[in-house]
Amino acid sequence: MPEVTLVEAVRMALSRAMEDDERVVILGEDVGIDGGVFRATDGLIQRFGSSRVLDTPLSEAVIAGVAVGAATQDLRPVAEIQFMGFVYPAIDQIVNHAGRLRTRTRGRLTCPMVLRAPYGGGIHAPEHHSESVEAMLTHVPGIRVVIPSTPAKAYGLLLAAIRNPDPVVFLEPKRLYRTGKEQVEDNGEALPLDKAFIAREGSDLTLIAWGAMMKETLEAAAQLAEEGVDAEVLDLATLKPLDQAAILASVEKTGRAVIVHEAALTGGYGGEIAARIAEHGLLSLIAPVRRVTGYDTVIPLPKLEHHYLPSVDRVLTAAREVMTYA
Amino acid sequence: MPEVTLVEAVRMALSRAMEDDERVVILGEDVGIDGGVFRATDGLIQRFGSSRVLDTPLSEAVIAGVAVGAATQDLRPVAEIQFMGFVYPAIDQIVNHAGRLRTRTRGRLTCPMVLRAPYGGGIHAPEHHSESVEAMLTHVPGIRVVIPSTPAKAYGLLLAAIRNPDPVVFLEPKRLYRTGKEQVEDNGEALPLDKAFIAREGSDLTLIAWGAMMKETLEAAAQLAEEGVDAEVLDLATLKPLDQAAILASVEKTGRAVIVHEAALTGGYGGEIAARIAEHGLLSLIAPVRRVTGYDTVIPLPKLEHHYLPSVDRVLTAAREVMTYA
Amino acid sequence: MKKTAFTAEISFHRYLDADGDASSGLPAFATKAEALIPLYEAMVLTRIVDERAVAMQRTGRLGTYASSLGQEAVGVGVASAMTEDDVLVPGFRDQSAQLWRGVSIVEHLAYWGGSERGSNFAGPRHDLPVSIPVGTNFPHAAGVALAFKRREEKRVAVVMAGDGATSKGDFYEAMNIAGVWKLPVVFVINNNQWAISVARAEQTAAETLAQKAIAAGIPGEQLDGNDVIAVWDRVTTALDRARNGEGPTLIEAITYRLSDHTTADDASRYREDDQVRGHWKEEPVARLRTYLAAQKVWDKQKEEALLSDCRDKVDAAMEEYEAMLPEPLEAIFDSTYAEMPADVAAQRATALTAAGD
Amino acid sequence: MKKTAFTAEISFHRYLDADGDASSGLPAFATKAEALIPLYEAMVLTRIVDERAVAMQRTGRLGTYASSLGQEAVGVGVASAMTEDDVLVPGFRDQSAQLWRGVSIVEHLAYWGGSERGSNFAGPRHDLPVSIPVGTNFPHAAGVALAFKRREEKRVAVVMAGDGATSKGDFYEAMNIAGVWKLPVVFVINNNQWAISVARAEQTAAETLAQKAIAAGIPGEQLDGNDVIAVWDRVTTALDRARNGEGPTLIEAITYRLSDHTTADDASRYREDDQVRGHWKEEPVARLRTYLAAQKVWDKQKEEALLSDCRDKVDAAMEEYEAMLPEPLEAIFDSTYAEMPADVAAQRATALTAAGD
Ligand SMILES: Cc1ncc(C[n+]2csc(CCOP(=O)(O)OP(=O)(O)O)c2C)c(N)n1
Ligand SMILES: Cc1ncc(C[n+]2csc(CCOP(=O)(O)OP(=O)(O)O)c2C)c(N)n1
Ligand SMILES: [Mg+2]
Ligand SMILES: [Mg+2]
Repeated sequence: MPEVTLVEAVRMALSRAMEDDERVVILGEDVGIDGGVFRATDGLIQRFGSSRVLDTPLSEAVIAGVAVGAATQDLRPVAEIQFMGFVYPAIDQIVNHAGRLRTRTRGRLTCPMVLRAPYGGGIHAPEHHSESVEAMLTHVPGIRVVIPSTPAKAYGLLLAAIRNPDPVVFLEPKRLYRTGKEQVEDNGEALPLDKAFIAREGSDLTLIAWGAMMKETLEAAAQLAEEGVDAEVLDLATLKPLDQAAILASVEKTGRAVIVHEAALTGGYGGEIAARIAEHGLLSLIAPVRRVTGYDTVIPLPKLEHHYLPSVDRVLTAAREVMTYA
Repeated sequence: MPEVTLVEAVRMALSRAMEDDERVVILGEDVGIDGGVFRATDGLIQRFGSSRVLDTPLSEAVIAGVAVGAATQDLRPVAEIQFMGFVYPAIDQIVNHAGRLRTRTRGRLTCPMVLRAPYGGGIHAPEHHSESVEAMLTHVPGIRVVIPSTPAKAYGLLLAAIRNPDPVVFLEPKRLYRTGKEQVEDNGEALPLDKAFIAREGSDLTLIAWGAMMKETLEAAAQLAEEGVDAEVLDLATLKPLDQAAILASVEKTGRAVIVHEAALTGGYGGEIAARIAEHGLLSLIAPVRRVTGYDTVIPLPKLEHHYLPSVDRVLTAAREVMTYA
Repeated sequence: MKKTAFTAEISFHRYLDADGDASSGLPAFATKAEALIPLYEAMVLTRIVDERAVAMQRTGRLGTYASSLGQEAVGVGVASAMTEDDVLVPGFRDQSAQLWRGVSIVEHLAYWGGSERGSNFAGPRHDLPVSIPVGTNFPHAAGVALAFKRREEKRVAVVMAGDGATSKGDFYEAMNIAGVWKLPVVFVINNNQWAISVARAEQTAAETLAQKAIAAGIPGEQLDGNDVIAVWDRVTTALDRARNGEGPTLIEAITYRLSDHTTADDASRYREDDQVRGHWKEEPVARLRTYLAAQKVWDKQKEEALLSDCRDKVDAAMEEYEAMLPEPLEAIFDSTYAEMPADVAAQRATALTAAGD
Repeated sequence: MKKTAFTAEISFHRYLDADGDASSGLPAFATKAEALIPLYEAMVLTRIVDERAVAMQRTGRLGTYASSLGQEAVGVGVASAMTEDDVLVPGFRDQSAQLWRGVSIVEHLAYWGGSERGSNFAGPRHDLPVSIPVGTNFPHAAGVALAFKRREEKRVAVVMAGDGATSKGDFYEAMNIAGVWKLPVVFVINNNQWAISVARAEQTAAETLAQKAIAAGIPGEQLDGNDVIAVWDRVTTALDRARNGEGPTLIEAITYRLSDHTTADDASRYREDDQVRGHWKEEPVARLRTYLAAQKVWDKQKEEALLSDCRDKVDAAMEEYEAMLPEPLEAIFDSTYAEMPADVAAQRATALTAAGD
């Protein structure tokens, strides 16, 4: 079993999907000979040819729109947006077409496409290269929003996304692209697209996170264990549809929840999760639901970025605080 | 004092702002001789000339981008997007530029612009003409998101928006454009852009809504009064920045909250509000926080639309249910 | 040093002039006048559908409606040049093309009457439905064409939109990618001179819309969109090019929007009746009728038979439309996803309860 | 009937060829060779700034950096043709223009070093900062120009971007609105043949980028972007047109990206060294130096003095940059809004606590 990084796992899933299904095509800026600016598509054009791995002109709106059109005619396009900060021109197609095609034609046409984009901060990138606006997309009916946090999840979830008959936005935590390796078997097995994963079992409080923030969250949990606090950690993985049952089951057990995301607080997806708990899990709550998030400011350029991204310490502060309720 | 409809109040505010400040210009599709498809700008081109009221080509991205550019050079553009369903191509400029200019230049350049758009369903409109995706915008740092629910609020809030030194997205409940009249004095007085309004005082539960949904919400409150339940109704008006203090004060008093919005549930702004309550008002909560919202589906075409939009009955059901907790 | 780096020319095509005169010559397919009769009939049918639909809207039986009055030749010319296997990617005023291709009048009314079922049409199942967000359908056509190219199928995507739509970035981006990838697409612009209240001259400083093709390095041309023969002929040429792997073409069909923008519009606010009256002299139906009559393949009797046949068809469709049972509210939920997520299922249950089921 | 509806021609301009030969004639401003010296000096300064910046990035003292190696003539030609009152709307590789206009080297380094303070520059306070999202700055230029037009100021907005940027809808939409509103804008495209790994020919089927102007009905032209005289001259003409109310112009300056896309890129993955070597023969600095030397206004001594002066400037700037105190973390919050909302204030307090203040 090969030891791979997250970005290698993405590539492995792409290869496998292309191998398995002739209808899968990849399109985006620099996905061809360059192999993608993060090398997620490295080697694919050599292997599958330029009729299946397509360098596009620099136009995000048309990348998404071409994927929609192609998906209606039995291709399985996997479109790449180079950085999430450039996804906005693609949103029109995602909301107004990709997410609606099935229901507006009552199933006559469908839109089995994947829109991949690396997201998030912490890599000392230039302006507009550190955004995480997953929450904007979770509000869009008819689509799925998926964010892996480990190589194995990247592989299994991306395979599932490509095979899914509906549009999936697949956001990759670029900060974790190469930070760790994991054994991932290229066995073609997909993971479910509606389940959260329990990354750590525990009984005292529930930490909920996804993507890159899993790192800080798990570190916080380890630290808490040393302090005698047994945290359960949920990796949401699929944000939409939300695995409400998993969240409620955990909070029922622990009575306390802290949600961690790097996007801005207001209108962030943490709100949705806290709301589900406040609606359906209120009676099991011992403590207020805390969110540890980015601030309601633009994510700063590298010199100040570390103050913005939720740190292990900030997660710990929130966790310790909710532990004061009993 | 003239009795005016909501759309007339919008026009009154636009006229007043243009009268008061030479820098105010209006741009958008059909805002000129046609006076806007809802007549919000009727008569303005005749009064202020075509150098201040500009019909644009059919291009939402450039409408927003031109407004950004003009705002950096001391104009006060008020840009209209004809329907909220067509706002998506403008989002790039709102997120990547309008909301960031001040902070990314550390105050050197600013972006005092308003982006107006009619939003919401219930007018038996064609496809893509009934969206309310305010939540997507509330997540954007650096901007304000404002939604009036009455003629007087439309007048005062729009004046405030135009005078505000930062970008404001101003969403108008088109279902209420002509449904009621109210005396509004054209006195140039703006309303605050960070305050929720108590539309009805009460002590038993808090109903929170904005825009068009204020109608059903207030009707529900009236009905509840007949049932002996004294509901307080908050009109959020300014969604971003959120008047958290007003929400918490009310919930502290009532111990119960029901949030009403017509946008889809998941990722809707109701999540943010419920989260604030779950975080800062948990101890005063007697009952779960309920959300009465549109569903996580595309808003249906007119034949089924009434099943989608929250009805007075659905608000009542939720309100009665939270009243069972004591 | 100054030298010429590039030159371009845009041509304009017409066979049948406003007086129904075709003396400047005809393409082969049109030399037998009978061949034009189906096109004529389809144009008349569309006109009657539009007329009735507008009337239905006025009496509350239909939603906002966009008539294609005066522009029937564009869609009929385009659709009749296509094969069934080709894919139509229509805008919202292309009922003449959709009806030709097999969308039924009932389905058309259902859509504009406010039911998604209208987009689940029996016509070519692979055609895209009406696209309301202006310009967003151009990229779809490129995507559809990519699928054809990938599978080496000799099929073409044909996308239709208005003059206003040419101002959208989507239009340009789609032409550009289709150009560089040599995709089998035909871009058809119905330049009816108006985008709601915005006149063609306020939409762009470009002298023609066809020249916008030059930006993408693809061929563009202009034709008289009131001449169904020119539309058929030039679209056929463009389809052939596309089918032969020679890439996309942009076609600007010049027409005039004789009606209001939609039933929600009042065009008298922004344009002179005189202008409209002038354009009535150029409309496509009368000129073709004049020609057919001159060719002795059409007469008053045939005209009356056609009108009554069209009216019957539309009457029958209206009846069928009005007799349609409402969809159950479950329809809101049932095709949102292939596999219904738990949240949607729960909300479906809520909705059923709220509706008292 | 077929007739010609429209014709267009795109011209190409050059004064100084790759060998430094200007024998085909020079515009008036350049006839005195001394006048070119400031342009030469600015180009050399930019080159040295870039060289040092790349080195700083390699040693972790700067973030990802986009060198303008080989394209210095474009920005210098553009900026030197502008007045201070005009507004520059730069892309992310237009440091040569920004430095000319007054952005300091320290500010430039601060920005690419990861501090927003770099965009709060002392250079023209009305200039826009670097724009990273490709194409999004085109509409800004139209907006800036709208402000000038509204106030009847004789000022011009000049926007710069790359060949890749011409594929964005924003480019087209902005040219189109500028055309129809006759806005005082000059659109300058630095066609350096590459958009990261995507070669010019894969970006569009258009033979020239200048011809994209035709889609907006505005003038477009191509020039040798390695010839600072051609850049200065043609931009000056376009600025004059704009100032005289004649509307926008598109200028395509042909150059070559001699460096990697940025320090994060490895161009050897997608292009042959041979191609790059070939283009070194056409680069703008050497050809101007050759010309100035031939005109006897430049020599080895001057060159050495210039180089050492530039290095001193850059050294001093680097020192100043490295000595900059970090901004307090409050800066994240303090200019998000003119008036700080309660939420932001609360979060500011949280952040201060988290940082242990
Ligand atoms: C993106 C978008 N913006 C605005 C609208 C509202 N709208 C509907 S039709 C129309 C004008 C379209 O003009 P044109 O493209 O010329 O088509 P026509 O109506 O003349 O057929 C506008 C502005 C829309 N549907 N989509
Ligand atoms: C909208 C957008 N998409 C993608 C990127 C990532 N990106 C940065 S530069 C670049 C290529 C730009 O090419 P070009 O416009 O030719 O400018 P050059 O880099 O050659 O100066 C890309 C794709 C971006 N910055 N913005
Ligand atoms: Mg039109
Ligand atoms: Mg380039």
